[in-house]
Parts: sequence; structure tokens; C-alpha cells
Amino acid sequence: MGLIQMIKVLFFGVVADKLGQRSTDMQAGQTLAELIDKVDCVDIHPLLVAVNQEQTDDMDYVLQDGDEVALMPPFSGG
Amino acid sequence: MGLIQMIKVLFFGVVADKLGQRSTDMQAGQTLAELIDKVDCVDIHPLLVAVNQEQTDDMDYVLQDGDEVALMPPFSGG
Amino acid sequence: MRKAIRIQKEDFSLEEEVNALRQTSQRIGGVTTFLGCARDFSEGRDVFSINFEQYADMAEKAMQTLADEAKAKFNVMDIRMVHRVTTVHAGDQIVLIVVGSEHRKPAFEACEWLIDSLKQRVPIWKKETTPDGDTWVTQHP
Amino acid sequence: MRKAIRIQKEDFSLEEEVNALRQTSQRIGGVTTFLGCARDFSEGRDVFSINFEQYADMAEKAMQTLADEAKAKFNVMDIRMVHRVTTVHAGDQIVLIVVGSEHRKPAFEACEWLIDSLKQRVPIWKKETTPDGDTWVTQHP
Repeated sequence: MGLIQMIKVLFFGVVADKLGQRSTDMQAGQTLAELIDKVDCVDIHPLLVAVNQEQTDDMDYVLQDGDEVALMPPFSGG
Repeated sequence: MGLIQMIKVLFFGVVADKLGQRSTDMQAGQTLAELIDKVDCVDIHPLLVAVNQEQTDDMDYVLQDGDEVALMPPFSGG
Repeated sequence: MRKAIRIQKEDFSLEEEVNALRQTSQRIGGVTTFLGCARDFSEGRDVFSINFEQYADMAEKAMQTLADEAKAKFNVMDIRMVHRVTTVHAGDQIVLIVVGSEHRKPAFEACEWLIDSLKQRVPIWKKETTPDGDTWVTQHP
Repeated sequence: MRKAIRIQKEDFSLEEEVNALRQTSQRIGGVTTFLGCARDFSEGRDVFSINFEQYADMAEKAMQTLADEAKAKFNVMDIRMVHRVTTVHAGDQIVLIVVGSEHRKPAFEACEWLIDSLKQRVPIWKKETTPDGDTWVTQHP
């Protein structure tokens, strides 16, 4: 059996505050929907998601080894 | 008989160039339409008109003693 | 401090005008500016220089009227407008409009309305010196 | 010359950015700018300070994407965008957008689209310190 394939998950703003952490490592091979389900921040609407620094709405995307996922509240720059 | 009542007429841009003068004095008591008719610049379209530094379209206005009339080509500032 | 609405021969400073406006209130959240500059060509022709003429007694008054109307029409806090009347060359500054408001949308609307209206309603004319001679500019593109 | 599209902690100069843009071409006839500043109150509350957080690996990249899209979408010649990520107080500068084009209409359109899109698509968040404590700002008014 090979090495376990991992992804990095980053949290920002109120998501990070709520979870009490700014990042974690999780296993690859699951979909974005499955990952978000495991993270207890589903009451943040809308929850914005980026994979490898690009925003995405494709919740069926299967996370690959080395992917960087960001879970983010709506932006408020400017 | 009293003094002749006069108005000042100013010309700008291509109107001044065409007439070869920048201002003249004319008699009060006539309408704007009559004044413009006397000045040979009716082939400039649109000819803009101001009375006492305010633009006007009222060609029936009867010019009063001391009025300042300006005959102007379309503006091109900015 | 210089007058907020004015016509002058000499150059102006964008930063000075914006700072003068921002000092009027700490409630200003958005500042929009429009800066018009002389280009090195126009309508496909080279332009060596542009000479401005104004109806002095009316032009600054008309600009003030526009600023008053814009304040009433849009929800903006402060406005500055400077127009040069002189001879300018490619790259020189001609006109500056600065608008400050609490939120950005009215600041954009007022700034664009002011430059559009200035071109329609302020008695200033430009004459361009080109390889073919001097010509009055009659369009406002 | 500094990068045209960037995020930084330190303050920026409006005049420096506009001059840097104007040096790219003498065909630029119109320059629009939007400057966003910290206000001393927001949604009816006093605000002592605003602290910005960013997703650093993504934010500057997202700003560059917006600039590229705006150049393709509108007929504009050059764009500069600077956003500060630090703690700011009332009156401090936060964000600057500068757009240069041959004519003014595309410059206004692109400038407004850029600040609207920045608020939607660039991962930066503000937390306001108020008399009632710290709160994340979730609207983009």
C-alpha cells in the first residue's frame, strides 16, 4: 500500500474563528461536498470554496494529492 | 429723446474667427432672433446663445439695456 | 486652500486636490477622479498642441452650477473641479474632477455626469495645432 | 517601478500610481481612479479601526485576473490596483484602482467594474473594531 495522499485545508475569517484553527490536513480521494460536510461550518452562507487558489462551485470534484482547499466566508475587501 | 439703449455682443471660437471680431455693441429692444439674423453666422449649427452668462433657447427674448449676449459654437472643453 | 471649482492657466496636482477634498470629512469612504490629458493624436491626425479659449465670465460660473446640481442629484459629499485654459502638449493635464461620497456608486455616477456635462455646458473651446494647420474641435467624443 | 497589481501593508501614493500609469502611453486621454478610505463610522456604529486579513497565495493572483479580464472586456489601455492589508484607522487609504484609456467612457466602466469585482472575487476580509467589540464585515455595500 502506498503513502496516504493528503490535501491541505485552509480556513479564513469567521470560518477560522468558528473552528478555532487556520488550517488542517485531510485525506485526498473524497469530494469537496464530503469534505465540507465533515468540517463543522456549514451554517456559514454562502461558504466560498477555492481549490488551488481558484474559486469553484463544483462540489463533485474529487480532491487530489497535494490540493490546497480554502473554505472562506464572503469577501469584504475594498 | 433718451440715450440709446445698448447691449454687448460677444463672439467665441469659430464664430469670432468667421466675423473677424470678438465683440460689438448693438441696440437693445430687439429679440434674440432678430439679433442673430443680423449677425452673419447663421450657418454655424448648433449656434449656442447665452444672455448674461446663462445659456438660453428663448429666441423671443427682447434684449434689455446692458444685457451681455454671447454667440458661441458648441463647447469642446474637457 | 485653493477654490474647489476653478479655471486656471497653470498645472494642478491630483494629489493636492484629492487631499483637500478628503480633509472635508472622515465620512468619505470613496473618492472617484477623472483626469483628462492631451493626447498625441486625435481623429487619426497628429496633434502638436491644443490651445484653449474660454468665455471667462461664464465658464467658472457654469462649472459651479454643475457642481451644485451634482450634489443635489447624486448623494455625494464634496466635489472639486479644475480646468486649465492655456496651451498644452501631449501628456499635459487638462481637466480634473474629484468626487467624494460615503459609498462608491454615487461617486462614480456624479464623476461621469460632471465630465459629460462639463463638455456640454461649460463655454470652453479647444483648437488643435496639427500638421495641416489649426482647427477648432467641434465634437465631444 | 512597483508592480502594477499588488497587495501591501504600507500606504500608497495616488499621484505616484497615476503618474506610473500615464508614463505607459501618450495616447491615454482619460484616467479614472477609485480610492477607498476607512470611514469613522459604518452601519450607524463608530469604528475605531479596521483590520484586514487575506488569503495571500490567492488574493494578488485574483486581482491580476480581474485586471486581465477588464483589459479584454473594456477598451482600456492600462490598469493599476493596490490594496492594503494591515490595520487602518478613519481616513486611512485602503484600496486604489487606476484605469487609463483613450476615451473616458471605458475608463469609467472598467474602474467601477474592477472595484465591484474586487469586492466579490478577491479573498480579503475586514474586521471592524467598534465600541461593542470586533466584528467581521460580511456585506459589501
